[in-house]
Amino acid sequence: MFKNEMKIEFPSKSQNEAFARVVVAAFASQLDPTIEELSDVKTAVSEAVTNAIIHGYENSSGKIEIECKIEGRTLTVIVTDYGKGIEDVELAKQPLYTSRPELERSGMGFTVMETFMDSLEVESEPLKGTRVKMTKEFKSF
Amino acid sequence: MFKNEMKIEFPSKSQNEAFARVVVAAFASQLDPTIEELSDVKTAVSEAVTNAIIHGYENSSGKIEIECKIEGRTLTVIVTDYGKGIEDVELAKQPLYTSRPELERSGMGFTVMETFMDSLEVESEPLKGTRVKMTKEFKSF
Amino acid sequence: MGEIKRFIRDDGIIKVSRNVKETAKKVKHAKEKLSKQYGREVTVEEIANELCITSEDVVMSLDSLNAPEYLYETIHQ
Ligand SMILES: Nc1ncnc2c1ncn2[C@@H]1O[C@H](COP(=O)(O)OP(=O)(O)O)[C@@H](O)[C@H]1O
Ligand SMILES: Nc1ncnc2c1ncn2[C@@H]1O[C@H](COP(=O)(O)OP(=O)(O)O)[C@@H](O)[C@H]1O
Ligand SMILES: [Mg+2]
Ligand SMILES: [Mg+2]
Repeated sequence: MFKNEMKIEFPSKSQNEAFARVVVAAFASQLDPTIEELSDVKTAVSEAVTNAIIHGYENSSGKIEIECKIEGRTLTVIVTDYGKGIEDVELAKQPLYTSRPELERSGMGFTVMETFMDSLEVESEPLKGTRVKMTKEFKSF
Repeated sequence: MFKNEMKIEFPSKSQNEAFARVVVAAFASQLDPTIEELSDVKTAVSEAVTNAIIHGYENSSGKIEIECKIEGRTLTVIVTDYGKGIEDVELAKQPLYTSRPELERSGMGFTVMETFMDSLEVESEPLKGTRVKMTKEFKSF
Repeated sequence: MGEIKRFIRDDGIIKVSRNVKETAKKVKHAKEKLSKQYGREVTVEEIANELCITSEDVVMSLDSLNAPEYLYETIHQ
């Protein structure tokens, strides 16, 4: 079975969201994805990293980690921050729920991740941080 | 002063050489480089990572790390492996020197890194591993 | 959920390897055109602006034309 993995860390600066997206896309492209599949992964990573920056660290400085794994045709992406954490994960995952309506966020980040990936798991502890694990299986043509 | 940094690790698989090149290029693109500058950095990273894979780990499996830093308009790239190491670094850096002529390598890897980057430092210890540090200053237009 | 996807993206089942190579050709042409125009080397951002794509797309397309075992060539296990 085809296997590969990587782990990257970077500070929670807003310009690193675009960087994170390319890194995961470049890694996923080993699976010979379609534009559509790759765009799904980039969108999901973008939401997870943006959440770490604006909610996890509330725009202060902190470390974000992304682990990626390929096993067969399945990509796993784990985005971790050591920021403020989430009190109630089930509530946070509700479509349209946002704790910061003043930011004009849509409250759809987790919904987007769930839609564009095959699975989503969120683990979080207040003041410890948040770990978002997503998987996606790539079709072959 | 503009600052950013990142650190990535991946196993010493040959397909990760191309991946590493894209990651460093994507990071460096924050400096709004020219295509030529970017291509210089990619070539140097390619040589350092290839060395880690074929010499450091001799195609067995091991971990490769790349740290990148941007300070002002200077990019620093450090490629580390925990493989076999180099007995005599000065000798290894000589143009055309190669310990594995059977591989049809050119012996020009370190020379290429020195040429395409502004500085090169190699630290190595037999059986501990090798650390290659390169810097490059990007012009602005 | 289908609507969210359709709302956010507009591209279909095109292989990335092919698409990246097409971008790479456009990048190459833009680079030649702009460097003639400016009389100097051009930056990634200038090319991105010219082609109305992101700098990341420029970066990802860059070595797809020459490197034989490049990432975007089909890698089958
Ligand atoms: N990494 C995180 N750290 C802390 N809180 C988070 C994190 N990610 C999400 N949240 C919480 O979950 C809520 C919902 O997230 P999301 O669906 O992306 O919507 P939005 O980001 O638009 O608020 C956020 O408003 C925030 O309260
Ligand atoms: N990461 C490394 N680990 C162990 N040995 C290395 C490493 N990098 C370089 N070397 C040694 O230095 C020599 C010269 O490297 P280089 O200039 O890239 O030429 P080449 O790779 O073509 O042999 C190699 O042949 C090898 O003996
Ligand atoms: Mg969000
Ligand atoms: Mg070499």
